Formats: sequence, C-alpha cells, structure tokens
Amino acid sequence: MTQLVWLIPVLPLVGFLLTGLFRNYLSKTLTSVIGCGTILVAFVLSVLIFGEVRQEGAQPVTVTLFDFISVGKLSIPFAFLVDQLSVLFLLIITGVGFLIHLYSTSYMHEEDGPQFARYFAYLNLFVFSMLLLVLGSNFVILFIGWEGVGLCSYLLIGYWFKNLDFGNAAKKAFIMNRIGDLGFLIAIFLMINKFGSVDFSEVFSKAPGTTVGYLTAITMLLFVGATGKSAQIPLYTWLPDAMAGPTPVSALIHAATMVTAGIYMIARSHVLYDLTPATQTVVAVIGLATALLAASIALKQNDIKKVLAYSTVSQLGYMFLGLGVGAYTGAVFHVMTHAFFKALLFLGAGSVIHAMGGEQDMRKMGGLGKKLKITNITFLLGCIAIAGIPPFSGFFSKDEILSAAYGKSPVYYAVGVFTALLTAFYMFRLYASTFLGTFRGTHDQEHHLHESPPAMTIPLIVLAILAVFAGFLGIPEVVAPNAHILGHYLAPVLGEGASGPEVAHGTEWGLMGVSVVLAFIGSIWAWVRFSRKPELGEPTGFGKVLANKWYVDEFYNAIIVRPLDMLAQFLVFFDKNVIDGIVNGVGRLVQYGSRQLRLIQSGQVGGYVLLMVVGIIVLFLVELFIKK
Amino acid sequence: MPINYYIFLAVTLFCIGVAGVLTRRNAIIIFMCVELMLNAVNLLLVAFSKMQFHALGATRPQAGIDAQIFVFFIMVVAAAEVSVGLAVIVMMYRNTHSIDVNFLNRLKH
Amino acid sequence: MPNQGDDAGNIIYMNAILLSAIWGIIMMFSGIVTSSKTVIRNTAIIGLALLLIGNYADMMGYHLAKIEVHKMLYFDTFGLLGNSIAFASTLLLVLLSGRDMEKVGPNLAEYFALIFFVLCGVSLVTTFNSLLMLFLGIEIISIPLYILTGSDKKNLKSNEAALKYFLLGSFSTGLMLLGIAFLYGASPFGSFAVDELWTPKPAVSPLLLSGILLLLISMSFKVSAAPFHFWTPDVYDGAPTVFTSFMATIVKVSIFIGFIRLFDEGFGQGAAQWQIFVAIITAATLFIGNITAVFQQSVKRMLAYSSIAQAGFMLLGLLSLTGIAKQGIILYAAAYSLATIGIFAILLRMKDYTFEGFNGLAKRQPLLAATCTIFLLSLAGIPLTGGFFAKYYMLMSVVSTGKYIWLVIFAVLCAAVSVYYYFRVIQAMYFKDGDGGTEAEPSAGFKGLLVLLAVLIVVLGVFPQALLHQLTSMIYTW
Amino acid sequence: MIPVLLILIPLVTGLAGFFLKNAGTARGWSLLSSLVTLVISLWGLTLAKDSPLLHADVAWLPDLGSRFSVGMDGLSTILSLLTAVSFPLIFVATWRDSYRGKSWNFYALMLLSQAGLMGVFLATDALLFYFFWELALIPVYFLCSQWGGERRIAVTFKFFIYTFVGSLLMLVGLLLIYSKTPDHSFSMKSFYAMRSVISSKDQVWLFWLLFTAFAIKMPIWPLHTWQPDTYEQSPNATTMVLSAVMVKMGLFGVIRWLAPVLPVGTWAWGDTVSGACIIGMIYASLVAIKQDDLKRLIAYSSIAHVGLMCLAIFATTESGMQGVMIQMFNHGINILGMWIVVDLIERQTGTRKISQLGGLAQKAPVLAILLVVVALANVALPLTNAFIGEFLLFSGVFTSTATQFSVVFTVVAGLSIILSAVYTLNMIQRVFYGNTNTLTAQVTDIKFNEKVVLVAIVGLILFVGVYPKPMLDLTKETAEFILSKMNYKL
Repeated sequence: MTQLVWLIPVLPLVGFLLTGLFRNYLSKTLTSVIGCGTILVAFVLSVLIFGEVRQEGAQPVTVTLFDFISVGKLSIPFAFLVDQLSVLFLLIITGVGFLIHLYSTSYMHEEDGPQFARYFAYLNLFVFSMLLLVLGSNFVILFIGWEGVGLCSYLLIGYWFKNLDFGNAAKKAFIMNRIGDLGFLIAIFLMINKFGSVDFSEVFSKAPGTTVGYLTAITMLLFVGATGKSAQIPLYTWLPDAMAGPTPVSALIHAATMVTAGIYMIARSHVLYDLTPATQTVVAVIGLATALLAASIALKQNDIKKVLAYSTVSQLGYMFLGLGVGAYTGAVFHVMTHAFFKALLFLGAGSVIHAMGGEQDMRKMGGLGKKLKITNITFLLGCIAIAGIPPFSGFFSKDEILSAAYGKSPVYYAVGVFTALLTAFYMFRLYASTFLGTFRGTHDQEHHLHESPPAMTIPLIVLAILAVFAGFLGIPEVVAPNAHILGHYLAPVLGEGASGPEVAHGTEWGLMGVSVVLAFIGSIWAWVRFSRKPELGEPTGFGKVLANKWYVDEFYNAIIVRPLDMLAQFLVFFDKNVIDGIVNGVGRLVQYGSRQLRLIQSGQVGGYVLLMVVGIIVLFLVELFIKK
Repeated sequence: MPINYYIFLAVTLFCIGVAGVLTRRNAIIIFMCVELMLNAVNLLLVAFSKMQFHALGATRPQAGIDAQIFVFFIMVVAAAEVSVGLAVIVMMYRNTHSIDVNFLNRLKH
Repeated sequence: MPNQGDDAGNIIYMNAILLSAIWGIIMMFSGIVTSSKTVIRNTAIIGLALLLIGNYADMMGYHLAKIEVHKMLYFDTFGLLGNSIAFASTLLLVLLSGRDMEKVGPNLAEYFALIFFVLCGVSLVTTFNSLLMLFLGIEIISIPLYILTGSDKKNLKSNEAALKYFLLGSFSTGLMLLGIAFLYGASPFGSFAVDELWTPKPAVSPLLLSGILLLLISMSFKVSAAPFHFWTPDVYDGAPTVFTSFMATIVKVSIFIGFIRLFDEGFGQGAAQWQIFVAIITAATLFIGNITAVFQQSVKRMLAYSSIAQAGFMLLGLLSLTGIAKQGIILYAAAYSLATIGIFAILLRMKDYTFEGFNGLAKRQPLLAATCTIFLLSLAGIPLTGGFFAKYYMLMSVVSTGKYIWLVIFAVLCAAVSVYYYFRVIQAMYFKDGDGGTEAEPSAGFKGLLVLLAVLIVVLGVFPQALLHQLTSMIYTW
Repeated sequence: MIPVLLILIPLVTGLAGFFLKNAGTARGWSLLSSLVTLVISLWGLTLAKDSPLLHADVAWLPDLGSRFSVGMDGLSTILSLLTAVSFPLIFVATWRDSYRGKSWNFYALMLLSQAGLMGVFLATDALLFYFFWELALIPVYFLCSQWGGERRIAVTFKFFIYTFVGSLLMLVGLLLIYSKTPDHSFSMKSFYAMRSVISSKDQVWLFWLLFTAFAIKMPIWPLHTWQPDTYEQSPNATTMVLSAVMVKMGLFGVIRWLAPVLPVGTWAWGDTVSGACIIGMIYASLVAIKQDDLKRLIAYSSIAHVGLMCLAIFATTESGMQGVMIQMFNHGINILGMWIVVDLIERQTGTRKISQLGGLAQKAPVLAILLVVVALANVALPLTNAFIGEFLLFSGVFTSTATQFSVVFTVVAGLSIILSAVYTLNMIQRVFYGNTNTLTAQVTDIKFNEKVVLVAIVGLILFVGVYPKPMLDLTKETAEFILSKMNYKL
C-alpha cells in the first residue's frame, strides 16, 4: 500500500490536466466531479496509508520514483518519504482540501464553464504541489512543492485577472515568497556543500558532526524561507492582500495548508533546530512578535476576510513560537486544529459574502444570524475554538504551546497569553458585528439574504465538528496521563521530547486557568460591546495606526520599492548614455580623427615634400637614437 | 684626399637640391633641383667607383667600373624623365597658363 | 640563396621581358597600321595572353632565348609567380575595362604600348638581382605611368595628378639613387649585386644603414606607405579610372614583390637593424590609410586610401620576411588585385563616384552588387574570401616571429576600422534606395568575368594553397 | 559524417535558396531543409559516443596546420541539437510573417546562418572554428539590415563592427597559441596540450584576446549595449536566431576554446569576470524592469541569464559546468518561446509597447497559458527546465573552489532570481491581465502552426524539467573532460 503513495499526488495532477486541457469541453458538473473526485480518492488512499503508519513501530518508508538530478557526487532522487508526519499532513491536505473543493463547486458556480474549470485546475494543481511538498524525501523535492504552491497561490489570488489590483496582490505574494525561497535555496546549497546530499535522513544523520555556526546559518536561512511562505515578520504583508482571491482559496491555501508549509519544514528538520538554540530563539521571538503584531492589526480591520487573514498570521506566529520553544508536537497539533477552525471560519465568511452578494465590509452587515442559521452556528463554534475556550480544539493546541513557552521563558508566555486575549476579542468583535445586532446593508441585499446551499453548508458542518472535537487528540499530561494520542503518533518522527520543556503540574494548571479566563474575558467583552453598537466610524488615534496596519506597507515602499525603482531608472539612463555613450564615442572619435587627418592631404606639392622630408628626418633621428 | 670629403660634398649638393624642391614654386625650377639631386648622386658614384678600384683593384681589375656605367644609366633615365616631365608641364601650362605648383590644389583631402 | 644556384646565372628566363618589350613596340605601331579600336584591343589581349604563356613557359623551363646577364637578373618562382599575377591581372583588367580606355582619349594604341612597357618594368622589378636593374625597372614603370596619369589631357585633374606624380616621383628617384650610391660605397665587393650588399662585419657602417634607410624610404614611396603616401590619393583620384585601377593593383603589388626581394636577399641577415623602421612605417601606414578613408565621400578616393591601408598590411610581410610572409605577399597580391580590379570595373559603370551613386544598386543590378559585395568582403578580410587568408598570412608571419605583437593587434584594430568604409558601399547598394539612376546594362561577357573574379576570390578563400602550392614547395627550401 | 551533413545541408540548401525566386517555395524549402537537419541530428543522438559517424577529419590547409575536422562530443551535440531544433520551430512560428522585397533571400540567409552556427559548434579545429564564427555573422548582418526596424542599418552596423573587433582579437589570440604549438597544428588536441606549454604570464594576457570576443558575443556587462538595440531592430525570426542560438557561441567558445586551453589565465581572471557577470545580472534585471518594449525587456533578461551561465563556467565545478551545458539548451528553448509570443503579439496588435497592451488573456487564453508556462520557465520555477539548469549553476558557483567569494557571488547573483520574477510577472500582468483596449480588442487566439510550436516548446520545457537525466548523461563526460583540462594547478 505504502508503495502506491505516488498515486496520491498523481491523482490531483491528473485532475489538473483533465480540467485544464479540456476546460472548454467539460460541463461544470463533470469538472466538479473530476475536481473533487480526485481529491477524495487521494484522501481515501491517505487514510489507508495512515492505517499502516499508525501501527506501533512503523518504520518510515522511502519510495523512489526516478533519478532526478545526479551530478558528480551529488545525487537527488525523485523520492517520497512516508512517515507519521507526512501522512498526518496528507490527511489534513486531502481531507480539508476535499471539503473546500466541494464547497467551491457551489461557491464558484456563477463562473462560466472554462473559468470554472480553470479554477479547479489551479486548485488541483495546488493540492498536487502541496502533496509533493509534504511527501518529498529530500529538501529539493520539498523545495519543488514549496515553489509550486507559491505559483498556485499566485494563480489563484490573481484568478479574476481582469482586476489589476488582484493581479498586484498576486504578484506581491509571489515575489515575497521568492525572497524567502532564495534563503531556502541557499540553505540547500549549504547542505550540498557540507553534507554532499540533501536527503533528509542523510543530512540529519550527519548534522551533529557539524559546527554550530554552519548549522545556524542553514537553519536561519531555512527559517527565512519559512517567514516568506508562512507569512511571518518581515515577509507577512502579502497574506492579507492575498485575500483578493476567491474565499475558498483563502480557506485552503492561506489558512489551512500552504501557509503551514513553513511549520512543516521546520518540524521536519527539527534535528537541525535542536542543535542550534540561537535560531530557536530567533524563531520563537519572530513568531511571538508576529502573533502580537497581527493580532493588534486584526482589532481594527473591517473587512471580514482581512480580519481572518491577520488572525491567520497571528496563529502562525503561535506555531512558530511553539517550534521555537521546541514544542514541535504542539506546533503540528496547532497546525491541525487551526486548519479545521480557520478553514471553517473562512468558509463561513465565504458563505456570508455569498449571501451578501460579494459584500465584505462588516460595517454593512449585522444581524445575519437570523437568516444564515447553519453558518451562524458553525461560525460561532469556530470562533470559540480559535478563542481557546475549552474543551474546543483551539484551547488544547494553543495551551500546549503556551505552557511550553512558559517553560522556556515566562515573558514568552505573558506575551502569548496577551495575544490570546486579543484573539478572543477580535474574533468575537467579528462575530458580533456580523451575526448579531441589526442589519446595516442596503434593502435589496437584505431581501436577497439566504442560507447557502448544502454543498457549502455540509463542509461547514463537518469542519465545525472537527473544530470542536479535534482537541481531544492532544489532551495534556496533567489532565489525563498518556492521553496525548497525537504526541504518541508523532513521537517516531519528532522524538519523545517534542512537547517542549516540562512544566510543573501545578503551574500548568495555573497557566491554563489564566489563559482560559482571559479568553472568556476577551470574548464576552467583545460580544457585549459590539453586538449593541458596532464601531462604524473611522478609527482615530492609535486605532488609526492599527487600522493602517502600522504603516508597514508604506514603510517597505519607502525603504525598498522606491529606492530600487529609482536605481533602475538611473541605470536605464546610465546604460543609454554612459556605457553605450562610450561605445558610440569610439566610433565618433574615429570619424572625427578622419575628418582632421585628411586635412594634411593639403593638395600642395610643397606641403607633401615637406612632410616627406620631415618623415625622413624623423627616421634618421630614430636611427641615431637606436644607435645609442 | 679622403672619401668623406666627396661624400660631404655630394650630400651637401643633394640637400641643396632638396631645399630647392621644398622652397621653389615654379615647376621647372623644382624639376631642375631634382636634376641637381641626381647629379650629386652621379658625383658620389664616380667617387665611390674610384674608391672601390683602389680598394679591390689588386684582385679585381674591373672593380668600380659598374658604378661608372650606372652613372650613364642615370643620365639616360634623367633625360627620359626630362622629356616626359617637360611634356607634362607644357600640357599643364596649356590648360592653366601657369606652372606655379601652388595652383595645383583641385585634388586634396 | 635560392637553390637553382649556378644555372640561375647563365640560363635566363626572360621570355616575359622580351615579349613585353617587343609587344610594346608592336602596339605603338599598331596605332599607325589600323584605326580600329577593336583590332588594337584584341592585339593587346593577345599580347597579354602570350605574355602570360611565356612567363608560364619560363616557370616550366622553356625559354625563347638564352642570354648571359651576369647575375644582373635572377629568376626564381617567387618573382615569376609575381609576374604571372601581374600579367593575369592586367589581362583581366583589359578584358573588363578595355572599352573604358577608349573613352580616355584618342590614342588607344599608345596607352596599350605604355602598359606593355610598364609590364616590362614590372618583370624587371620582380626579378632583379642588381640595384641597377631595380632602378631601371622602377623607372621603366614610373615614366609611362606619369604619361598614363596625364592621358586625359583636357581634364585639369588629370594634368594636376600627372604633374604631382611626376615631381614627387622624380624626387623619390633621387632619394633612391642616393641610397644606392651609399650602398655601393659601403659594399665590401664594390658591386651592385643585391646578394653582395650586406657586410658580415659586426659593426654596421652608418653609410650602409643610411643607404638601407634611403632605399626603404624610396620604396615606401613607390608602394605608397605613410608618410610617403601623399601622392597616392591625388594621383589615383586624378588619373583616369582605368589607369588608377592599373596603378593601384598591378604596379603596386609588383613593386612590393621587388621590395620584399630587395630586403630579404639584400639585407635579410641584418633585419634586426632596420625592422624597427619598417614597423614604424607600417603602423603609420595602417593608421593614416584606414582612418583617413573613413571620411571620404567619393568611392574612388576611398579606394585610394584603402590601397594605402592594404599596403600597410603587406608591409607586415616585409617586417617578418619569413617563408610564410612570401607566400602571403603572393596571395595578397592576387586577392587584392582581383578584388580591386573588380571594384574599379564596377565603379567605371557608375555615373557618379560618390557613395550615393551606389544607392540601390542591388535593385537595379543584382549581379553587380553581389560580386561587388564579394570584392569588398575580400578587401575587408572576411573569411571565405581570398582577402581573409591574405591578411591571415601577414598576421601569421609576424606572430610566428614572436616580435611586434603590438603591431599585429594594432593592425587588426585598423582592419576593423576598414570594415567601416567598405561596408558603407554594401549598405548603399543593398539597404538604401537609389534615385532610380540607371547604369548602362553591362554586357554578358562583363558579367561573366565579374563572376569569374568572384569565384576566383572565393576559391582563394577556401583553398589558398591552390595558388601557393608550387611556391611553398621551394620557399621552405631557402 | 553526421557533423558534415549538419553543416552541408543548410549550406547547400541555403545557397540554392537564392535562386528560388518565390516566397512560398522558399519558405517550404527552408522548413524542409531544417527538418532534414533536425532528423539527422536526432539520428546522431541515437548513436554511440564513439561511433565513427560522429567525427570527420579531412585535410584542408596542410601548410597552415589546419584540417577540416569536425566532431560531436556532449557539448557539440547538445548545441547542434539546439540549433537543429530551433530553426524548424522558428520557420513554423514565423510562417505567417511576410518580408518585403526578395523574401526568398531571407530564408536562404537564415539557412546560411544555421550552417555557420553548426560549424561553430561542431568544429574541432581552431581555424575552422574561427572561419565559421565569422560565417555565422555575415548572413545575420544582411538579415538585420535588410528586414529590420527603422533604425536597423546603424544598429546592425554597430553590432557587426563590435563583434568583428572581438573576433579579430580572437584570431590574433588563436594565432599566438598556434605559433606556440610544437606540432604546428590548430587541432583541438594540440590546443588542449598547450595549457602546460604556455607560461602562466602569457596565459594571463592571452586570455583577454580570446575572451573579449566571447564576452562581446554573450554579451557580458559592460560589452552588452549592442544587444538590446539589435534584438529590438532585427526581424523577429532573426532575433530568435540571435538570442536562442547565437549568444551561446560566446559561452561555447569559452568552454571549448578558452578555459581548457588557457586554464591559468581563466583562473587568474575568474574573479574579475565573475564580478562583471554579477554586476551584469543585477544591472540587466533592474534595467529590464524599466523597459517598455517587450523585445528590449527580453533582451535584458537574456543578458542576466547569460551572465549567470558565464559565472558558472568560471566556477570550474562539475555541477556548474554541466549546468551551463544544459542551461544553454534550456535558455535557447525558453527565450525562443518568449520571442514567438512577442512575434504573435506584434503581428496582431502592431505594437510591442507593454504600456499599449493589456487584457490579452481574455482574447487569447491558450496563448496566455502557454506564455505563462514559458515565462515561469524563464524565472526558473521548479519542474521547468530552467530550474534544473539554474539549480546546478547556483550550486556549482556556491561550491566553487576556484574563488574565495563563492558565497558572495551566489547570494548577490541570487537576487536576480527575485528581480527576474519582478519583471516577468510585471510583463505577464500588463500584457495579458487587465482589460482589453482598442489595440488588443480584436486579437484572436493563436493559430495552428503557432500552437504546434509553443506546445512543442512547452513540452520540452516540462520534459527536461521533470526528467533531466538524458541531458545530464549526455553532458557528463564532456564536462568532466573539460574540467580535467581546466585544472589550473599546473
């Protein structure tokens, strides 16, 4: 069975080719069937393989397809690695992926045939690349998937290509990812240089024998790659803009799967990170900072998707905090739960937007709860989950990370838990101003309001269930010993100590209490405040700064984009006038010389004789000097 | 009387000729200066022929003869040049009514 | 010294000299006998053909007469090959542009007579073994040329050119004679024989060196090397184009062969003493020739300067004086003469000699344009044409000596400049639209000959050794 | 045998082409000829490496020590294959272009230039190499100045003289090396033996005589200014030849005739040249961002890519060398695709100004998709051929022991990866996305012939990108051989 793992990525690829090549001939139904079907089959296969790897003592299997690049001593096979970690991600990707495909079939239904097919083609291509990313048995295959998902996100963000702003958003996403990718690439070269291989097993086995400095370089560069892909400081600004894409895309790519690639990559290479504490600190700090910054910005956003986007960035920050403090299991755990509830929230938002006829501004919503029942309930569950209120999934994963963070340094914990408060606050602000209160939209919007069709609600329900109960996969030690199923499952890959620094039970109870209390406070405060009078006016003072995202985009423009632009402008001038000027100057010089030189041809015999005699004299003088 | 004197004399004559060519504007006079140069050479050759005869006459009785023959050839050639040259000058005079070389500047640059 | 050694002194290969002299006289009288230009021209053509055959017979060893010349002349393949190139080129020239001579003036017969006398001088210059012969040869070439230059009597330019040429020419003759006299004075054997000039004495007497220098100068004048080239543009420009073509090709290259002979056999051993002067002259020639040509407006005058530039390249052969150099000179003589004759022949068809005159020629006369392009490419030294290998040999000869690399690099840079003015013609022909001026439709024979020339050039460009084969066999035995 | 055919077929058919006197016939004729050439070169691929059919050696100029000897090792094979593949594609793609005047001459000259290129890549004799080097140039000169844009004559002339200066210096260099050969031979063998004969001092200055020519041809900053103008002014078909095949002559020259012959010189100037390459990469990428003319944009991007390849040559590492060899092929294919798209756009809208275009994706979706693939190959996205190439190039540079700046070089050069994404995506967006305007409103999607070509190109891109093994196997031996000669520690 495991040997057939290559089928899992190949199926979406086939889907991509079919829907892509025959997009003009396929009916929408057929497209949907192909699009979803391939993913479903892939999911089933993943489940089967999961069945194999979850047994005790299941060894990681490497499935080599063919010899990809082999130059000199370096040999890079096109091979897949099947172990607990990759299979877990398989499940998440194909599972959530399938639900979102299903959702899309109805969400994108207004598009005409070919465009509809194009959408599914891209989506399948994305799933293919993502699977490649998690299945790759060496860093190069990982990198291939890595860039592949970047491409698909580019294509899907710019899906409505007639709108140039969307195009710009797509471009921004791709380029910022590229910046990260460069770091990743250089890290790969460092490995090649040192280990002569990019194979996970080989690199990790040889790593301990290497100087810490070198490893730090590698891990830092890998992390640079991660900041690009997983939208961390300083490369996070593309993700909120990426909301230009269709909402299911945001759910799949920019919440559930792609943005977690960075976490996967670091968890995968945790061996290296364990050896380089310096990098770990950096990761933790960056993660924490991102979490706080994004959460603060989310407080003041009015676009429903923007809020979710920033919350995603913030949650990713949590995951990196987890990685930084060594709680790999916790990070992966949070990836999973986050995939569920954030996908749920995005799809819910999508359902809302769908109902509102494309309106995304919360200030024009309100009171939707009465009309969109299922959406309302599922969305609420999602909010509770992300807010970290027990026993919902978010609580467990987030708490695991926070306690580990405390073990590393109370400061981490403090900031983290404060961010948790903010999270709860802005999520319920979102919920309240969308579903509670009175409707603020136009009349015909109100008239047009309706619950979404089943194709959209079913995924919501499924995800809601997951969001509620997924937490029980990782019940903390203090609550019930050895109940951390996920931890046991991942142990072979991430090692036993992967839950981060231990904390005394008493303290841990305390920490939990604090975070839960704060979560409740935040939620209720926001609920009470915004269900009655949502903020409609323009923010002022500090709120304005937040609303403008700390002016980070403007900052980047000022220090990077514009200088580069001016430099380019100058170089154009330089190229034209200086370099080419010199070249043409030589030509002109020759012409000028010619014009002058021909004047000695005066036409006067006397002149000629004189010049000849001068020539003769010169030659004789030379002779004299040669003599000496 | 050492040969150098002859050399100096000839070279001086030759240079006078050159100077004449340089300074005069009248085609005929220029040509006469050229003739002066040629005759300077003739003189030199004759001198050398005697020199060579003294140097090598013991072994080769006819040493130095060919220089004198050369002189005759030079004269002949000079004569030929004169005939052609004068013809050219006359033709020139017919067309321009002048033999001043400074007017020869239709062809330049 | 050549290996035919002894018998070279007694058995004399002088068919060419005899024939050319005799035929010159015949041509003179043909003017009296008949007035039909066709007859005269055909007689000349026959004469040239005979000349070619006779010269070839010499190389094969059949001689009209056996005359004792006391080593005044010396016949080797180098010189004889030079002759045959000169004769063949003249033949082609007459075939291509014979009719244009008629346009110059009434006395066609005399023109041909003079041409034959020039050829007589040529065959002396290519085979002399005594300074006397060299002197006579040069003069026999020059004097008729003065006349030919001025042959367009009514044309002031022609007159002016003739007078300038005459004055400057005789001036340089004076220099040459002084040089010869010095050499004679310095000669240890008291003779004018070229191979007896150099003294093996360790200290070179100033007399000898000044003699060499004066000869170098006067010869440079004859091959129009800077700074003694001033007569060239004016004379070439003023003379009737047919004769310009004649002077620029046959005369120039054969004098060059004499030049090489003189310095190789006369002062070859002492090359180190005078090479530097040759280097200076070469550099000056390349520079002035190429640079000045760039700005010319008249193609004819441009070709005059280009001939100076080409002379600069040939001087590289004089600089190195290796076997390769001699082959190179022969090849250069052939390639350069063929190309230049072709271009002049086409130029004669043009109404005005400016670059504009060539505009749009490709549309009106595709074949002329195509052949002209090949000639120009050859002059520019583009591969697949004889010109490339000509230049190649020259560069190779210097490089193989290992000295004067700077001069080689300078030379190729100048060659790059030369592309500029040669390609201006190509651009005019192909990429510019003419004013619709139409040339007289050239005859089929004319076209055929042009094609023949082009083919020859390409053959030289692919198998240069087809020509050099017999030469190489003996050059290396020296 | 095969190499001779590869040179002769285009040569003969080209010469014959001058007499066809009919545009249609000439078009078909040239296509036929190029297809035959392609078939033969494919046949060559099937043969064993040591097959006698892959070599030919005829006496040519015995006294000059030069023989008409041609042969196919990995390097020549891959480049002759590129030449053989490009020309049919070009002919098919530009099938609908019409040329003013005697258009049959156009096709004839194209074939002649193909012959020249083949000769350059196949010659194993230095003089022969120089011969073809010039021959490839002449037809292009006429093509560009006859059928180019309005500034064609001046621009092409500049291009010609520029390259001619280079090649003359190269000639002197070759002569100098030849004059030092003990057996007086231009053959590759005796040239490769010179590395130990020529003193290091001489190698150091000899290097520039040869490298100038190659650098101008590639072109390497700051000798590049002829390129954008020439690309812009040439007829599209010629631009394709120039950029897809001809720029490879420079790289090829360095690999085949410079690095192995003068290893010390190569090593001594390695850092200098690499520096120029890197400046050029960044510089060209930045300038490309600002270009409004599609052709100029691609021209500058090509400068950047070539710079990277040259950089890798001087890294003297195995992956670098093999990377260069297959990247030369890949780059040729990719840029060909770009040009074909540009040609289409220009023919339909009559403009190449990015600012005047837009919304083509609505009008020509197929074209848009194919272009996007090509463009992604241009930015070296994984699973496209260029990724393989650039990955090898970069790792080659990074692991280089020939310079101590390898890390700096890699990082700075790496920035061009980002910049290339910037200008490529800009281009895609402003040409294909957004709404149509009056110019682009009546654009129709691509016709059959163009579809065939672009699909073929995309096919190549993806095949090589996913399964580069054949290419790598092809170049492996040669790369090792060259490197063994480049070992600068005498």
